Amino acid sequence: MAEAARVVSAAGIETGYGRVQVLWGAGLDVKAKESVVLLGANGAGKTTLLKVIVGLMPAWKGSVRLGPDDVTGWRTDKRVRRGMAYMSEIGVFPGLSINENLRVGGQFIEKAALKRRMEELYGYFPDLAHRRGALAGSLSGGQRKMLGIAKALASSPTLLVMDEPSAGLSPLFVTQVIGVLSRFRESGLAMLIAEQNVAFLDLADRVFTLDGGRVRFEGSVAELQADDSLHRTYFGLA
Amino acid sequence: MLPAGKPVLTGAIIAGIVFGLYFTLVGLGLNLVFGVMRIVNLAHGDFLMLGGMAAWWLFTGFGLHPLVAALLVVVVFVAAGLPIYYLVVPRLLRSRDSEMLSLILFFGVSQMIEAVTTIGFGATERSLPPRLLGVGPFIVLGTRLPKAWIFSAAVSALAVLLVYLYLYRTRLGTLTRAVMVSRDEALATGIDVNFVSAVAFGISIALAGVAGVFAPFILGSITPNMGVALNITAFAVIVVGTLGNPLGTLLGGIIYGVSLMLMQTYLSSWANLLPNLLLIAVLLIRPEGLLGRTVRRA
Amino acid sequence: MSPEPLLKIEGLVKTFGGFRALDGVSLHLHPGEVLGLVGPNGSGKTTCINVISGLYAPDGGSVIYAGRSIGGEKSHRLAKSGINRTFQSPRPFLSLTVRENVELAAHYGDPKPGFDVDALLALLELDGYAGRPAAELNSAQQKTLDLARAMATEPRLLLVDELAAGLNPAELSRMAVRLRALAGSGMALLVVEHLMGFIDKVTDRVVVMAAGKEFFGGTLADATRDPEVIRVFLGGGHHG
Amino acid sequence: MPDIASGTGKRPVRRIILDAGIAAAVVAGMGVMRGVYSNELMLFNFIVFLTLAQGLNIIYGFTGYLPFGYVGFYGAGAYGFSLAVMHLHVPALVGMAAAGGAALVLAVILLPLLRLSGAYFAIASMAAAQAVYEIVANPDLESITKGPYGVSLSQVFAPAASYYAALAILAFALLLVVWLRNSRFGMSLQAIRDDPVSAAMAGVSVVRGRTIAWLLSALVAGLVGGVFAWHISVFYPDTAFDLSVSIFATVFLLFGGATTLSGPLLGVFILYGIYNAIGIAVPQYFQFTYGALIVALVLFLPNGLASLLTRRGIRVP
Repeated sequence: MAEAARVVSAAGIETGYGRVQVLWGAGLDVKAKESVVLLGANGAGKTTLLKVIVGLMPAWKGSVRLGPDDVTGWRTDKRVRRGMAYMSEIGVFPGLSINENLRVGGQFIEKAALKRRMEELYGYFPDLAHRRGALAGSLSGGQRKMLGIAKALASSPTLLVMDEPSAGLSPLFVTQVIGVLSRFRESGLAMLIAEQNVAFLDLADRVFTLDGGRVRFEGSVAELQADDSLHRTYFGLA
Repeated sequence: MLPAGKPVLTGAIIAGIVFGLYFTLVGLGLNLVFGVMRIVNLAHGDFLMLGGMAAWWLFTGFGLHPLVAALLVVVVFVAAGLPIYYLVVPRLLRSRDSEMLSLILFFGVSQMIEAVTTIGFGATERSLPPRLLGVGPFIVLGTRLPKAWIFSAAVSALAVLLVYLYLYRTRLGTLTRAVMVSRDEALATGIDVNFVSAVAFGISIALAGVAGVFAPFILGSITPNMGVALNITAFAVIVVGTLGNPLGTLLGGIIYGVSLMLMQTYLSSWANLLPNLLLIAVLLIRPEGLLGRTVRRA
Repeated sequence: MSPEPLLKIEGLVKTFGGFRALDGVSLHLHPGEVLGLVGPNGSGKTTCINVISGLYAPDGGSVIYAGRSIGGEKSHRLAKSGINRTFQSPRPFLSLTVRENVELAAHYGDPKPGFDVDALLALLELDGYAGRPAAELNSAQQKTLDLARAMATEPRLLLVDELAAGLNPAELSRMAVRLRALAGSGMALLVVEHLMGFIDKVTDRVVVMAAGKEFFGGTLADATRDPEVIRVFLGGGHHG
Repeated sequence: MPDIASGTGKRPVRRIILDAGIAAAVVAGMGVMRGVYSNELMLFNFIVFLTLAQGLNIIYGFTGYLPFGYVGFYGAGAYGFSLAVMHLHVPALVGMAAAGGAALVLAVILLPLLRLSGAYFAIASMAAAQAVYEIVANPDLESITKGPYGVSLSQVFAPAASYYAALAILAFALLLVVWLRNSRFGMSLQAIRDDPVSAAMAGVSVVRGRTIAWLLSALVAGLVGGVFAWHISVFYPDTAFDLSVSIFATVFLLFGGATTLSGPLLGVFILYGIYNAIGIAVPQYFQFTYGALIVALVLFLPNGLASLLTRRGIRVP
């Protein structure tokens, strides 16, 4: 009982596109209230692994468990109903308003509860609250990312899966995104964040690194930094 | 059928707008399907023809008024659209170039519909008495128009309004627009994209069916092989009005209706060229339509 | 300064519907030199390569190659005059065999007569797949084939877009050796890359880009010490 | 290194011989059949579709553009031939040149369509064919085209000569496809189809390649249309611009497998063979079957019969 329950776990995942295999037995897990960063370079297979976990790509081999359920063959919408939310690299519907984006994100919630949830989220994101009727496409990159987070959280998930929240953001906004996410982390939300930006390690209880479609490292941030070759690979310019 | 009296030009424009409303209905469903699924239903004109055949059959066989026929057609066509969607579209969308392949596939569907209808109803022209939709002319700004035209235009306007309300005022409509914005993001958000699309597909062919019910009054008559020409017309309407934007169809429909009436007034023997030339011209000159979106190769 | 650069870009501007993807980029490159182009996602690196290789016409500024202005010239002409590139996600001709992929470029891309396609395939370790359709290659091999296709036109200027992404360490170091060897033969290389280790191994100097502009030019070592560069990459000095 | 040698050495020569052999056998077979089998019109129609399917193969198989309005070139050829014969009183062979010329002119006018991506190109080409039909069949032009009332060319009627002319056109179309399948130019077209950007970086002129394929494809259809007018000698615009000509050619091509030489041939022999064997008392049954066939092909076998073999790594001639 010492170990917290696993919110999600993926084991032995193999998959790919057409004949080209991308993942070669990759796996990871996230425990309750834990935030996990999946670190890897462009093309390492991070997005693919996330897609298998959220049900957007089939696994050729391996399994995905969500809480007590084996969800390997499940569609994404069913997984979302079970408390998983996914924020893709794009993260929003640019042609819908801010309000509509949140409503779509919280589509499975009962009407009154969604309304409460949206007000709660607008409290976290005052910038968005001021412009509820504006099209998401008219927002700046940083605001879009905030909306993406809010949209994913609209369904009140227990686990938030994010694909490169730093993508396309200037450093200032990266800091802001990390700040927002750390507030949700404190509130007990479990998170799985795929990133190549090491700044996100600030959020990490645990780190996995992915390279060539395989997990190379699992451990704490301190352990990662202690490993010379990994440090050279992931701490960019150093 | 030329509007009599008063300045001929005004008459042509007014009749064109009335016609344009009808042609909006002709293209509306096609555009909805394109917007949601990025596929071209090249059997759209044939579903329209089926709606017309149904109206003719229900009237001559059972004496049903076209308005009743329209309601029946909506129910039956939506019900038929869902299984058709699930049978072909999900598999189609998994292929590499689904837009192109959809065109070929629905071309096949179009041929099947045309063949079955010809076998069942024969190849002869069918028409319905215009008096069904009101006797005597209706006068707009001094232009006399058949009541059946006004009636058809009013039903079309109602259909456009209902589609608008569906898309902007219902939960499923919001999800539908989400899928239109980005199918991938919709999947990632956990929207049941297949269900949303199937409903859109059903609505689309129901719209075609309703347009078909009124086709005998607007186009004069219906035949099993009218689908091909109607497909080109419907495609011209939505290309002019902007692909993938159902409400842009209204703009395309009006422009098409007015140009058609002007052609019929001043150059009547060449009026059949219009949809073809309009389609080609818009694709080449402003392929994104009047409101946006690019269809050219890189 | 050394003799005339092979490639000289000044004030290059490219906009997409109001968005300035390139906002006045300037850089130059000499034969035998490897220049790294680095910067965060969306800073305009790939757009820069796309303009130089003729995929997009520039909206402003100049691209001078071998003493003549080439801005807006078609890709196939540029390929014949010695500019070629690889793609971030490889783009081989999937229905042709590996050998046909390269042979085509060797034929249409104007290399010297007697160009040995098989020797090139052997050099890049693709000879074992020569008769197989390119669709059967894995992504690392497709990247190599992309490089082979580019090399078959015997370019004087090679633009390399994120070659390292998706390669394992062993493949990476082989690629690095290959690119250095190309520079050694006098080819000029412009390398867009995220992986700093690869940039470190391959390039002579780097240009750092952000928001469509270049704002640092020099060696990688100097770049890593530049506070401005660190700010851009690490967003305020996390884990410097 | 046997692997490399096999990709470069003698194989291509053997491939060309095999391809050319198939082409020659088909042409010779259709020539011999005329002396053996009495239904000349049916044989002639076979030649027409064998040729059209290969003409469509040139543009669809090698560049990926599928013109639904391919029949437009066929109709243009038929009327090019007819107008030259009716108004200029030229001999049939000169009329054939006019047929090819008419199709080429139309193809040049329609060149801008190649800027459109696949689906829009297909529809636009269909609209173009319809537009040409509307012009030709317009009663206002009766003095020139005979409008909807059709043309009669009894002065050049020559069933034997026109049959062999059709055979020559078939040979020409087959040779074009054999050439494309075995030449660098054909390879460059396939490269453009796979990835136009990459093809340009390989030094291939994308615009030039597509244009040549488009013109050749139109030329073949135009010549077939011309020889159809010559052989049949009495016809209406509805026949010359009948969309089912496009449909048949498309189905035969897709069924057999584009880009191959034998695929479209098989498609015609099998499907058009069945069509003729069962009889055409109720053509709708075929229309239905072909429609269903198109649906099934797109869903289950988008690359045709040939792909059953190519999937297993076997090269189909």
